[in-house]
This record gives sequence, structure tokens and C-alpha cells, in this order.
Amino acid sequence: MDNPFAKEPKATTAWLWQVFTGIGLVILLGMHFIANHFIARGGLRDFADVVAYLRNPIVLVLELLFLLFVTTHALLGVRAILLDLGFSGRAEKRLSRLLTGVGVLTVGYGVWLTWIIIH
Amino acid sequence: MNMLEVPLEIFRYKEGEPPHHDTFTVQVPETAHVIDAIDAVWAMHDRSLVFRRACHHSSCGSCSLRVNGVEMLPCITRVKDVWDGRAPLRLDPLRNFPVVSDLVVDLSSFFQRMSAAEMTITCDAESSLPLSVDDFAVSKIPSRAVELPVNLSRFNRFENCIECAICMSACPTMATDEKFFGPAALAAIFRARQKTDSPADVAHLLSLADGEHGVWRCHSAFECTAACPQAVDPAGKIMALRRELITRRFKKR
Amino acid sequence: MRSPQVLIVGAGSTGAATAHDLALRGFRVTVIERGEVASGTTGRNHCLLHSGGRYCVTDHESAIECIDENLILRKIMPDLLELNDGLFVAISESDLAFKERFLEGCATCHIPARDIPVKEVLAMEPFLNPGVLAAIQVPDGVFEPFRFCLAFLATARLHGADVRTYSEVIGFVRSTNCVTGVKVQDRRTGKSETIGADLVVNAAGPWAAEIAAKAGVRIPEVPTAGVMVALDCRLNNMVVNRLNKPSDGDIVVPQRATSVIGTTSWVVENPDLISIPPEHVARMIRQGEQLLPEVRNAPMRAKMAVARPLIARPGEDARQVSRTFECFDHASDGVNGFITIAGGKTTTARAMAERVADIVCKKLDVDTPCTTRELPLASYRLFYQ
Amino acid sequence: MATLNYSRIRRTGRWVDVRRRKLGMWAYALNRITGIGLVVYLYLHLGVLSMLAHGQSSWDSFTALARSPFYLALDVILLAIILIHGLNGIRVALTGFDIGVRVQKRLFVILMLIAAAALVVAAAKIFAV
Repeated sequence: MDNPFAKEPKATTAWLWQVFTGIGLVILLGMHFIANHFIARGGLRDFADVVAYLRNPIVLVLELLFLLFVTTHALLGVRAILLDLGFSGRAEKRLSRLLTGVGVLTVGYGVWLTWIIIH
Repeated sequence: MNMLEVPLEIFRYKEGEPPHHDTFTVQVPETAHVIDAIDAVWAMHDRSLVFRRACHHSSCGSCSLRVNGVEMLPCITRVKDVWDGRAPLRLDPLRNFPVVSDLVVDLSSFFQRMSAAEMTITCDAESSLPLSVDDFAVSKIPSRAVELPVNLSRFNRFENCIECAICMSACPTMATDEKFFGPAALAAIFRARQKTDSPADVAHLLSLADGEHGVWRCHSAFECTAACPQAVDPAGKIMALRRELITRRFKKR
Repeated sequence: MRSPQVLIVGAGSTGAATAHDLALRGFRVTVIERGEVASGTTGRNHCLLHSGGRYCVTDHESAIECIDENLILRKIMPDLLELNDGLFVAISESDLAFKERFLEGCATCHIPARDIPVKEVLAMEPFLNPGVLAAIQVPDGVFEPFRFCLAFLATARLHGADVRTYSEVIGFVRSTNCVTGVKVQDRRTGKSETIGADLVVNAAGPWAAEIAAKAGVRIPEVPTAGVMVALDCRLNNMVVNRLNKPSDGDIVVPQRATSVIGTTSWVVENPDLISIPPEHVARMIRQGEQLLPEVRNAPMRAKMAVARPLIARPGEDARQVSRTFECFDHASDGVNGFITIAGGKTTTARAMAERVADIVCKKLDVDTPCTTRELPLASYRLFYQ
Repeated sequence: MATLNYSRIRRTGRWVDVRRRKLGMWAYALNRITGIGLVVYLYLHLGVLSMLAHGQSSWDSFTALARSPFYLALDVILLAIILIHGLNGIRVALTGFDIGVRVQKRLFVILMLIAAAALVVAAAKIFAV
């Protein structure tokens, strides 16, 4: 019998990524927050501090990882909400591609910004 | 017999007319259930009122509707338990289904899902001890040592799910995603999966539950479990299916 | 030649089974039901799949019909039954005295019966009254009246029947002394229409007299109500009956997570609105306690009452009125093309339908045999798809 | 038979309607609302950070502004949203793996109490600076 509730193979992946990045964020965001807003004098770093901070390679890796995670998590969340609008199978795929594009741009922008600051 | 005078604000819809609410005041005994009040409206006030009912004891699942916005079976909901004694008791049809007329909705999408889930409604007996539907109900029965029949499984019984579609009305995901498989059907898949050991059947059932509009679409609001009048716990079953799907996914690699 | 059009009023067990039978025999069938399927007497049924044990002493004919149909239903709707058998238990000395007659009755009516030692029965049913004096096991079962009807109607639909729920009969179309159709109002839209029919079968249960009156015919029907009490827990796996002549509150039928105690009997005036007498509920609990003492502590889940369509015989107590069904061909009242079927039990609905369909065939000169004994029913879920 | 169907928009908006619903529904709606808020904030934040590319003066004038009590209050709100979303996310993840499903309500209450406690500590620290 033809099942009208046909499955999409990507579903488990999307959900698992959402959870994985979510758990990662709990850790990374905690670190980001504490490092940038609690340890830093006056709750915010001034320009020189930011530059020095980001030149630390461990910090750089963690901050970039944080950017990657937060973007993935946010856009997967946006996708889940937008799916509620009831897209057709094709529109759903197009939406996924669009959001992937937005994600790549966001991360690209972040990397570019970091590059500018360090140099 | 003490009587209550209950105002009911009932959703009305007839083809071609704008939907609205009508208010009726009926007299019912203090111990009456909501279905008795609806019955009284139909028998005494308005013969054009359309509603569903059959068994009056929560086994057919046909009378489900919303009382003050919350999904319930009026046959087991006492008027005095849901009525504040002043404001009219508001009765609306289930959400997430097209309204046929008044309190009746078109359940074809529900039964399509249940058919797709391939669960039969009979199963091996479970403990016949105060097999309770509500937690509070169990606590009222004093526990005492009872020796259960040695071979319970030779008895058979109907599944707890009565296909009342209350979970599909309560589910927020169902509200937004029409393609969502829904709590009842996913719980049914879980039950069907429990009953089989055949790898082919298991794979088939799990593939039904998998997918963008399957278990992964659930947003963990647990409204289905909260609303279920039969303690089926669809949300728990969805989570159990997820666990099995994830476990299998990582085992394969 | 087009096959004859039969219109059935009522989608309870009688109407549903009759629609199924006639559709299989090739009739064009339309079912008119004013509410949901089984929203009347059938719905608020005790759900007992009779083995015939309840009638094996008092009414052999009923008992034999029950056991025959019981076995047929096991074949045609196996998924829709809880098949745990039933017990007839003796609590008092007078019950015990009834035992021999009961076993004889079972033998006469070919109902399989097994006398179980008290110790064994208490192991099977731990909530049974520990003072039980004797217990006899018979092939009782439990069904679900709503899905029972849906399955018949879904199958009828697959064979071309048209089932219209929420449609009420508001009048009959007659030519001199013959019914030729029915005026129907769709309660969902308020719109009326006339449906032509070669024959109208009135299967409206306790409302049959009301329907017949619209065609100008009187039926000696007495709507008799019964109270049932559903508990919020299941105390028995098997149906538990009192081993004696049928009386009030002498049976506890388990189903899903509940046990249902039944029933009482009193004559009601308006089958549409029955108020449940509290003393009947109290009596159910009292009687149920004798079979399963834990009934006393169990919270109540629901209580319900519905009118049964009993046909009056002058000078008889309500419970003594015949429980086998009656079929009236109103040709004898001067109205052709109109028959009424009333009474009977859901367990034997298929047999009733078979006999009514035979009458219909005879009246409309059709010669097709009944095939409902063998054909497994379609899934009840198809009714809504 | 014509039936009454509610519009897509009306159905899509139903997840916000938590009236008379149980705790799980509140948690779900709260998680979505805070999630949307955080996405908006994420892009605002990234935009603000672009000032770093414009050199020292641009950034340091911003940090001066951001140390005003008004902005600090906004920070506390942000932190509250993050705590609610993050801690409730832990509950969603756990129950999603079939852990703690039976105690999900209690889990939510406990996590929100932790969120409240953390917020009080953090707010004290933020304003103490």
C-alpha cells in the first residue's frame, strides 16, 4: 500500500545535529559568556583586549567553533519553525538549501571579521 | 436528587453559515457527565445540534471534544468537575480537523494514520489489577497483595487507545504540520513494534516512524500525554521510538 | 434490470448488519441514521458477546442462536473481540442449586461448559468473591458495539451501500397503500431531500415506533431502560455472571481498562432523555460487590442508561418480555413496502439481519443466498476513509 | 459535504496559544519564542561586532555605551532568555533520548529554578561592575 506519510531520510540527522550543537552550545556559550563578559574588566573588552584575546589560538578555535555551532543550531531552529508553514516536498528542499546558504554566509562573515581583527 | 442549572456555550456551524456559539441552559443532576448535558440540549432545546457519541463509558472514543478549550471525553467528565458554577461551559469541536457541523469533525485523516500504523486493537492481557487510567484513580484503591493469574497472556484484551483523536487535537505540532504522523499513530506503531520480533516487520514499522514528519517532528510539548483519557502516553512512546531509531543508527555504522 | 433499492432506517447493530447482508446480496442499500453510527441502544451496550449461557435455562431458542452467532462472529470479526470466556459463579446456596439445571441447559443448547474447581477459578480471577461456591466456564466474550457496527457498515460500503449519518427521517412518501420513499433531513446542513425506495426497513430500535408512526403504523413497543456502571479499573479478565436466572446487576463485563456492571430494567417514556436513578446505580454497586468485592472500593468511571426496544406482550413484567427479535411486515397493517425489525441482541444481529434479508428477498422477488456467515469483515477504520 | 477549515495562518499560530495548557506546552512555546529572540539577537550581535572591523575608536565608543545601566538591563534579559532556552533545551534533548520522560515536568521546574538562581547571581555580578 502506498503510504501517504512517506518519510524523509534526513530527519534523524537534522534532529541529532540540533541536539548535538545544542549541547555543544551550552558549554561553548558558557565559556564565551564568562570569558567575554565576566572575566573581562567592566563586562566588555576594549579593542586592544579583543585583539589580544583572539590571537590566542585556543581561544580562536573555540570562538570559531562557537560561531559554527550557534549558526547551525539557529538555522536548524528557524527551519523547524518555517516547516510549520506547510511546504511541499520541493519547497522544503529549497528552504533547506537557502538556509544552508545563509549559514555559509554567516560563518564566512564571522571568519572574515576575525581575520580582520587579528591582523 | 440535587440538580444543577448549567449554561452551555456550544460551537455551532452549518454549511454556508458563519460559525458562532449558542448558549443554552440545561438542568442536569449533580452527578451528571458533560455528555448528559449535551444530550439535554439536544433533547430539550435544539434538535439540530449535531454531536457524536456511542458508548458513554470511554470505550468507543466518539464523543471527544473540547471543554473550555481542553480536549476531554464528555462521557467521563463530570459537569461539576469542569464547571466553575458561573460562566457558561464552553464546548468546541476538536482542533486540527475540518469541522463537519457543530461538534462533529471529519476524522478521515486520523483513521488514515491509524490504518497506516497497522496496529490491531486487541492485545495480550496486561495485569488486571486496578489497571488504572488515571494516577489519582489508582491511589484511591487500597493496595493489597493479590496473586495474579500465572499465565496472563492467555487472556486477551482491547488496546487502551480508543482512537478518540484527542491527542491529535491537543498536539501543537499537529496544529502546524498537517503531514505530521501524529501522537496516536506513532504510539500505535510503538505497540505494533512491541508485538513483533520479525526483523522485516520491525524495520518496516521503524521506517514508518522515522522521517521529517514522523517522531522527529515532535516538539516535546507532551500535550498528547497530558490530554489522553486512556493513559496511553503517546509522547513517551514517541521518545521510545526515537531512542530505538538512534540506537540502530549508530549500531549500523 | 436495476437491483431493487432498500432503505434502512437506523445504523445500530440491526441496521448495520442488515445493510451488510443486503449489500452482499446485490441490493442497492441506503442507510439513514440521525446521529453517529451506534449512537443509540447499540452504542450503550453491555458489550457482552453472549455464549448463550444467560438464556440456556430460561430460553433455549435464544441460547442456541447466541452460541451459533458467537462462533460466526469469531470468524468474521476476529480482531474486534476480547475472547476470554465467561464465568457463571455461585455465591449463594440458591445459586448452587441452579448449577445442575444450568449445566443441563448448556448441554441442551450445545454451549461448551466446564465446571471449574473453586481453587482454580480463584487463581484465574484473583478479585472474585473468595466465598464462591462453584464456577462454570462458558465461551462468553466481549466486543465493542461501535466498532462492531462500523465494521459491518464499512464492508457494506465496499459493496456499494450508501451510509448517511446525521440524517433524520422526517416523513414517508406514500402512494395509496405503499411506501415508496422517505423524506430525509441532513442535520449537518438542514437541507431535506426525498429518497425513493422499493422497500423501507425500520431498524430504529426504541425509536422504531416513532418512525413507524410517521408511516401511519402502530407498533407495540415499550422502550425499557437499563443502567450500567463502568469502573475506573479492570477487576476481571473473564466476564463474570451470577449463576442464576437473569436478574438486576448480575453481570460484570470487563473491557479495556474497565469493568462494567449491569444492568437494571425500567420502562421509560422518552428514549431520547433518560435520567439515571441514583438508586439503580447504588444497586449495581451492591450487586457487583457480591461477585467482585473490590467493586466497593473502585472509583466509578462512568454510568450510562439507554432504552432497549422491547416488544410488549400484555400482562408481562419488563424483564420477561421476549428477547428474541420481532419482525413486522406492515402489509398486514395495510402499508406495503415497509417492514420493522425490533428487539434482539447485538450478538445475534447478523442472524436477525439474515432473516430480515430473507424476508426482503421474498418480498422483492430476489433469489440470492446469504453469505454473511463466511465473509470476514473489512476494517472498521475504513468507514471514515 | 463542505467542511469548515481554518486558515493556514490561524493553524500556524496555534503553537503560541498556551491558554489552559499544561506545563510541557508552556515549555515548548517558551523555547520557540526564546529561540526566535536568540536568532534575532545573533544577527544583531554579529552586526555590532562589525564595528571591530572599523577600528579601535568605533568599538571603544560602543563599549562605553554598552556599559550604561540601560544596556546592562538588556544584558540581563538576554541572559535570562539564554538560560531558559539552554536549560529547557537540556530537557528536550534528554527526553528526546527517552531519558526522564516520566519526570519531564519536574525536570522543567528544576531546570527553570536553576535558571532563575543563575540569573540572580549573574545580574548581581553585572550590576556590581
